[in-house]
Amino acid sequence: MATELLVGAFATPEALLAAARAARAEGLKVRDAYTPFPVHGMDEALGLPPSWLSKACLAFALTGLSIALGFQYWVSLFDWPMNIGGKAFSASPALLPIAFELTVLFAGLGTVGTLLVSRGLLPGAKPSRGGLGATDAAFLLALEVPAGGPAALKAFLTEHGASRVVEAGGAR
Amino acid sequence: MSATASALREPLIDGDKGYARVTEDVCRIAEGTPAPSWYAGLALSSAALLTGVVLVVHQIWTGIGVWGLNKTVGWSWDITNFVFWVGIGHAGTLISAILFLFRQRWRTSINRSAEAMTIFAVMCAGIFPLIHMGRPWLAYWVMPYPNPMGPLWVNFRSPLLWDVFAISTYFTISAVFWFVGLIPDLATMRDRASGLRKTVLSAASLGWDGSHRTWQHYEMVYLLLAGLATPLVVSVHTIVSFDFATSVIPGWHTTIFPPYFVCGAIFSGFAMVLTLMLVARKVVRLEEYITPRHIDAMCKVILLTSMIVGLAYATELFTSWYSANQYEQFAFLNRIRGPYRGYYATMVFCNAVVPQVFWSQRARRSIPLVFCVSLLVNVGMWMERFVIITTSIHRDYLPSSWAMYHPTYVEVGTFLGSFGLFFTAFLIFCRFLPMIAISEVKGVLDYAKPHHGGKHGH
Amino acid sequence: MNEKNIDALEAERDDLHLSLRRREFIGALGGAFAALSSGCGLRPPKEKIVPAADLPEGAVPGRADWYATTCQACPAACGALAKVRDGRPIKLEGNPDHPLSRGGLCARGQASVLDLYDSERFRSPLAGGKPVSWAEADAAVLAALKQAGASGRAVRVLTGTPAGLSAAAALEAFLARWGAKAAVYDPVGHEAILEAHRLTHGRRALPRYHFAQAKVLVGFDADFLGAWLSPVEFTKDWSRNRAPSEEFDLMSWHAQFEARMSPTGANADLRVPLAPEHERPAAALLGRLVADRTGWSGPRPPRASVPERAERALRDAADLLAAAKGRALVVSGSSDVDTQVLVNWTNHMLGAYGATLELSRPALIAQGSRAALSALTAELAAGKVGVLVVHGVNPAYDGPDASAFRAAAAKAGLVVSLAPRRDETAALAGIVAPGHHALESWDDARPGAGVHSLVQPAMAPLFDTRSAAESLLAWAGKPSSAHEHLRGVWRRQVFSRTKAKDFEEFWTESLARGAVTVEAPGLGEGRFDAAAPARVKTPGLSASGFAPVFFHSVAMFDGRQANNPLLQELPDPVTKATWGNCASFAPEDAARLGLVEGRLVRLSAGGASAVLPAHVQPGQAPGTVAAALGYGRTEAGAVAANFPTVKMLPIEKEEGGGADLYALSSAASIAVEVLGGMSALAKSQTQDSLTEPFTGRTRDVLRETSYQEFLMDPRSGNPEAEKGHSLWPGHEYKGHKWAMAVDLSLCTGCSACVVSCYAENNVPIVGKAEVRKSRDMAWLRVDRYYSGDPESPETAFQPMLCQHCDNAPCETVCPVLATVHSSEGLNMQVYNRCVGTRYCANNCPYKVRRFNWFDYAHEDGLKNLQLNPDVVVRTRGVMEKCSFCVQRIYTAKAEAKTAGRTLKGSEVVPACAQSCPAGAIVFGDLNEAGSPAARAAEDPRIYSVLAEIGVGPAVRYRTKVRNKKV
Amino acid sequence: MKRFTLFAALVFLSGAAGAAEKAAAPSPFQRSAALFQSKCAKCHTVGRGDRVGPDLKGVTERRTREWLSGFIRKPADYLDKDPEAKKLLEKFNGVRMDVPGLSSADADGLIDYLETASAGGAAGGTEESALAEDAPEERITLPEEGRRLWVPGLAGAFLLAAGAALAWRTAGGGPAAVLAVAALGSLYWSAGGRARHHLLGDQQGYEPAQPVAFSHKTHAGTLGVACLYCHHGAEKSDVAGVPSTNICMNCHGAVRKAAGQAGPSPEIAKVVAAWERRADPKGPRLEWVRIHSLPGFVHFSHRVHVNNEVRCQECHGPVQTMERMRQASSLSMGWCVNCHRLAPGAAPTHWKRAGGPLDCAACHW
Repeated sequence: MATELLVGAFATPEALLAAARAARAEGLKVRDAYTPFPVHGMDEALGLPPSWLSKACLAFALTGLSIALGFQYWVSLFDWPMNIGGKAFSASPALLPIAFELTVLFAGLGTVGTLLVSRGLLPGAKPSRGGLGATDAAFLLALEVPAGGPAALKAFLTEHGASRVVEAGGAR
Repeated sequence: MSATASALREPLIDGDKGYARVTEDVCRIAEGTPAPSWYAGLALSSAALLTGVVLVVHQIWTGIGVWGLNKTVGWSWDITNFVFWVGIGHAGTLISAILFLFRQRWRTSINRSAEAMTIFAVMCAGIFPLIHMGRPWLAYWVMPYPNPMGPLWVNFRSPLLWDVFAISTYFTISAVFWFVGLIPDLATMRDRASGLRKTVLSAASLGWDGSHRTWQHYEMVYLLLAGLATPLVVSVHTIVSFDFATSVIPGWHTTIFPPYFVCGAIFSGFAMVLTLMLVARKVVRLEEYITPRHIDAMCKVILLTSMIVGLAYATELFTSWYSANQYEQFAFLNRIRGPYRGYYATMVFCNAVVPQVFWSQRARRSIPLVFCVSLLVNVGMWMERFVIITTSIHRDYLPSSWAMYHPTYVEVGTFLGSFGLFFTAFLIFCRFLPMIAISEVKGVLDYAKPHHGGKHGH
Repeated sequence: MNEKNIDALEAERDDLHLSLRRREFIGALGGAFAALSSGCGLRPPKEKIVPAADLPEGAVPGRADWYATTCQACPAACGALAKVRDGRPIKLEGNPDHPLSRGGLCARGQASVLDLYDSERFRSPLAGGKPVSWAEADAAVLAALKQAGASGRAVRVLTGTPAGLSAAAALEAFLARWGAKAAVYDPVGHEAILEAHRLTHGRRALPRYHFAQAKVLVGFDADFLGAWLSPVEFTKDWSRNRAPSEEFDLMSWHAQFEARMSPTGANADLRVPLAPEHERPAAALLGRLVADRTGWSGPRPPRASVPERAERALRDAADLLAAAKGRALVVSGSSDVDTQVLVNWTNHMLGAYGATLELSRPALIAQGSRAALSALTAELAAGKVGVLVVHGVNPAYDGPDASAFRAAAAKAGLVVSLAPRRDETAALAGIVAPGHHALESWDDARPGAGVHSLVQPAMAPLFDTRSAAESLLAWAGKPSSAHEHLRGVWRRQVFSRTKAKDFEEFWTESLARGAVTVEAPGLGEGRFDAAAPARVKTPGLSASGFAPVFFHSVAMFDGRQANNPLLQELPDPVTKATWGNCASFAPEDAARLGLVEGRLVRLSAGGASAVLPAHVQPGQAPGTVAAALGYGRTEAGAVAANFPTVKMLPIEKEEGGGADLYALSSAASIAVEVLGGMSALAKSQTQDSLTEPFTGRTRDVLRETSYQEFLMDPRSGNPEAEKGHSLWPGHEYKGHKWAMAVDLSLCTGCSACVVSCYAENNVPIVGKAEVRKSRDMAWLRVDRYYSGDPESPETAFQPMLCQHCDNAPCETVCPVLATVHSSEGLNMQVYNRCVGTRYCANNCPYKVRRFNWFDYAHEDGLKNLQLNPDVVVRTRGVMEKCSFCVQRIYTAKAEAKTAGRTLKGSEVVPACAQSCPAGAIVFGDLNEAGSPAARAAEDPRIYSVLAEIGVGPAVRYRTKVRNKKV
Repeated sequence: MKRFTLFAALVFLSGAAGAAEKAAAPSPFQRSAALFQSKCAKCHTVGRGDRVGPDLKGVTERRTREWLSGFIRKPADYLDKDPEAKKLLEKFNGVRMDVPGLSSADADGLIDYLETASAGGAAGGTEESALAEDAPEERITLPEEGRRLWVPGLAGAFLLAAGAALAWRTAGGGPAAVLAVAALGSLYWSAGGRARHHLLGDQQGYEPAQPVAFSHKTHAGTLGVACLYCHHGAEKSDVAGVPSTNICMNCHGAVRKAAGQAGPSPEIAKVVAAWERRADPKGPRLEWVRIHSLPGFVHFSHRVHVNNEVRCQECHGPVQTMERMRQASSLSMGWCVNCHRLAPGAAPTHWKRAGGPLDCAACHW
């Protein structure tokens, strides 16, 4: 994928949103937007499907719950049953707090871990649009250069209010 | 609630700032040379921390007998401090998570510091159960790990074990929550830094580039974490209260404890956030970010929780009277009239009476008054834990074993040391990390501006 | 041999000190296994094992042997069994075969095993304070004796009443050889009783009391359940009539008239505070009242007035006494001869002689006289004594005029002390010829006519000491080993009076049994001199100031064991104070003087004074000040001086342990001066009452009823507990189910069980400062509660130990499973698993768990030799508590398994139950049908403390029954 | 002197205690069999070959009854005077039989027993050294620190590998490598690697040099000396004990050279020196290095296990093959508990009882 990209920098989120919507309307391929904070309406502007992480979270939570309950019951009933305070070996109500905590722990860590790994957010990873101020005050839109060459695209971006247009490599 | 609301609302951030200005304002604190007051504060707090370290080493070396505990009172300052710090540690996650879920966008100015505070408070809290053990070097035995003893696991019925899981889960999730929130801001700082600082920040910011595809998942994760942390925050103090509620000791064995403890925790947590914020906004000049509106909102939360706590005190007394249980009734009479009555009176005064001044808006807007009240609430909440823990066990069932407890210098010094740790960590945090969630503040800059309010209906 | 012994023992001590391990003590008798720690690599320190060179056949390392012997902690001479493990005696227990004590052993007896390992013992003979050999010491003594003979100065022996035949024979031999005379003086004397019987029955004799026969019992200041004469024997007898069961015929009625609150008074059915000056009038009044009711025709003592309350009580008592003629007994501990004469008169009228007390076969202890000591002091002061041999007494501390004795003794040519350990009199001695500890020597005792009790060594002597009899015989020119001497004496004087045929057989049998009873020549009860009562004078009014009531306490007695930490830390049964004495005042006196507990007071009389912390004692007679003797010793050692036994905080300072009151004890009245300072008492219990402050409600912890109500309804005072609901079905105990029942009617609070538990279970001693902080480590404590009028309260004792609850709240809360329930109903505490959260202790409703706040020092290596190798020494930071003597359970199981049979629950006797002279504690297996424990569970008096919280204790109590005949 | 009387008392008392414990009277033959086990079996066998002393199978045919009875009652007389006995003494390295206190009735009973046993009437199965299994020590297992832990281990390895693959795609080589190494480690651990690593404090395999090069292989293996002959405490006491020197001297009073050697053995000389100068506090002492050492908070009772017919080798390993003693088992709690957990069906059949207590207090007092 050595496709060339053009990155346009906008001053406000509204300008970025408008440009993105226009690009999609014109059939341009929008690679991504880069913003200092999450801009509302961008998902729809970029045509992104809803995040699947909530499903991952549920899976992790269920894993945590079953590990916690399974382990506690296995220990209390099978591995080494002990008479503790005259309660039954299983003593189910007492197992709930830990089951809950481990559910939350697994869900939280698992979801965050999935986010980091799936988005490549790991120590040593290189940010892809360095130096353009997307972490400060610039709102960037990265468009794939169509077969016709970058000129028309550049014009499109400038026309929609991009203060700056930069060519970039195709990685990510 | 659209146009009308926005007309009535004040902006969340004063000074009509731009995005770049926000970046500049917040990063400046972490990038510039600290003020002399910061050094003074650090010197003071690290001295306290050092005192604590010396005393803890002394205690572990010599034996826990250097504390004032005895055969009857097996817990006092140690667990009081633990519950106190855990309570303080509630505000951060509460502000981050619950207020996030309730879309209280004013939280953005304070949530970062509040979360940091949570983490440091939970660290302080975690120290006490650790050092209160007779043999802290064997503390790892509370974890169920495979071992050559059979293997012998742990007692899943023990509230103390639930505590271990609750506190460590809470600490982990809070730290993760905090760190996830930090990633975009670390990237912001990374892009302004150079040299070693840049290297470190690059590693810490995990290659964050502001990609919207990431932002989309990020927002989902943040929402999920908030959703997870909300029951967690409630569960933590509930479980801490189980330490007492599941016991057989009159004064401990109380079903009201879970909600009572959670409200108390929010109460004391907000008070501590206020105490810190009031100092911080002055010292690092963030008055425009932490505005009287924020303070006002927090005062209202304090007022509400104070009344819940006050109600809990009354309910406790009523329950013990209504129970017709001799031991139960005596336990509460002994709190009010026994040798520790001074603590009880202080507790009621600080927690139930003093915060009533916040019915007045003038009081809520008077910074010195709010500061004093927040301090008193913290004192009162410490007293509350002391009263619950110590006065219940010092005179329990058999009069033959009744005894008095008096703290020694070691306990007092260790408590001081925990404050040292807390403030040292907090000051270092202020110095090196963005104190305010930059990306989140940027998101609410437009708040209450007509076009914004109209569009999103906040 | 001795050198080697010490080496071996010290090697063991070093080891113990280093690693606190107990397994390596193997066979100290013949050189020993000694384990040394040395070097340290990646592995744990290398341990060395040195096997015994020549282990005798039959000696098995790691197994305990039991020797029957006689306790020598006081003159009562109770039978004891010494448990010897790997060559070291580690525990003393009562000998059930002994004719007098029949199985119990008191606190002091239990503690006396630790005296063996007292580092203040003499390790060799001393001359002028320097160690010398026995040959040198003997030469010096013989030279002095010869010189005394040559210069016409006297040779004197100052001794207590010789304990037995062996001692008496050795003494006689010595006296005969040197033409010497013995001055017999007993520090704890009962001279008034001896004298009174001389006046009334013409014989200076101490009767033997048979409390078991007495159904009505009146005591005047006689602490016979505490420290008076032979408390174990008396408690055993007294308790026979105190535990009502349905088939029981008659419960005794016991009234006590006394000034201070004694353990005996605390157990009486009726207790009347009576100042000492009213004692003689009261005895006279009682005599007159009994005379009215029994038709006494002889002369009577004149009428005297007593306080109204006492008079009422005396009338009631007289009614009951007269009604129980022949089964009644009056005893008095008074040192006033006239009072004792009146008591004898009353007993005579009641037909008690020959029934409830006996002159025919009298007690033979404490026959000495103070006059002998004063005569000797005078002789010494006059410089007439060339050699003074002191044996078994310490008049420089406990004499009526110790300072005079000290001054006089300096004028003797040579003072020779036979004391086994440092004391005030040995400090005056030119030559110390140290005797053995009782557990190292051959000896015997004759506490009563016809009762002979053997003392046999349980270990080879630790130090270069020699039995006192051997020393006396050596100086008498008839050197003999104590063993041969004893056998000789027994062959002549005991064997000849038995029906046994073969001496060797008789001897081994006697050794195995520990004591022999022989037919003593009956002397008859004597004829009562009817004129005696009338010769008694009514006393004059008391002087101003406080009347002193200085007494021998259960723990400290006369102070001879003051260096014993077990006894220093033992709470007084009544005041619950440890480590030092205190001046007790009646509540009204305290209010008048503005005294609070711990306020220092100066007691003075004549030129002597003592400073003590005050204590307010409910039930004490107004106008009296009471304090225990035996404290404030100067030459007894570090423990008696109350040096800290635990590492102290830098800011804590320790104070001395108690004051010496002997100098004040003969004063008629004491001036009390309230000082400004405070010195908090180190009490193990600070709340005296089951009545709550603020509400005034009484807690249903200690159940009581009266005998009269009990006869109507055996469940009286013991309503059935409401059975709560449980979430859980509970666990079934298929094998054994260990349980205990404690009879509150029988428990006298004597605290023998407490010391027994300390000694058996290596319970740490913590010292005064720690007890003050409520950190005493007792696994078993005796709670004492007052109820009713503080002027004259009712008292009850309740031994409190781990209740081994079936639904134990402590178990649920331990995060690391350090305390869980066994399949036999034990609440197990696993020290090595404990991380020390103390949650279990907080959640214990009975507060019986004890935490090791420090590494309770086992720094005195010699004392460590007493540690029970079967019980691990707990390190700091772990919780500990009563284990139901699990080591005994498992040792019994191992015995049974080795022998291929199943264990019967009643075979296991924990240390507390073993020691209890009253038999108040029953232990056993609930699943063993018909066992005492199973039967106790069916008793209508049985109840669980705090049954309402549903923890299901395995320890249960039987309601205390008081005989409210009046 | 004092000591002697003390011992006399001790012996008497322990004897008296023993007498009291005796159960219902056994038959004379049973009594003789027991007598043989307790007094003779440590040195003699019936039909299992020579040990310290000769195999007694068929001895009643070789010698007269009178000779045997006399020898049993007064072995010293015979060993000094009787030519037959002298020959035997020479053959068995000069180890003198010394069994005090047997009456003529005892001797008769023993001879009857030997007669029956030689004829195969009394199976030698109860003999001390007979093992119900060929090599009980083979049942010694490594401590199973992670019982059944391979499942989570494998699951962990799988998850980590998946993470590594994902990281490879999204974040590059560095993070992926870290996860991959962790995955491999987990795999190794679950595939049995955990058994190859000893935890801190695990003394299994400890085999220190001893002051005397005592060979269990020679004594217990070649010579077939019964374990309980030297470690006699094991059946009577909780402590097995290191043998006292007088036990060594029972044989080494005469035996001074090792088998196959010409001159006297320097190792035996050390023992003899320690014995001969035992009264001298400065004399040489045998300082054995302790191998089996349980912490002070664990109580192990040898007598309970030995009397349950648990073989020495089941815990101590094939001692009879060890030139130098070593700790064969880990002696960890898990190791103990594994046997205690055995249900009656699963336990070795020669144990009298299976399923030891699992209560903490059974060992931790």
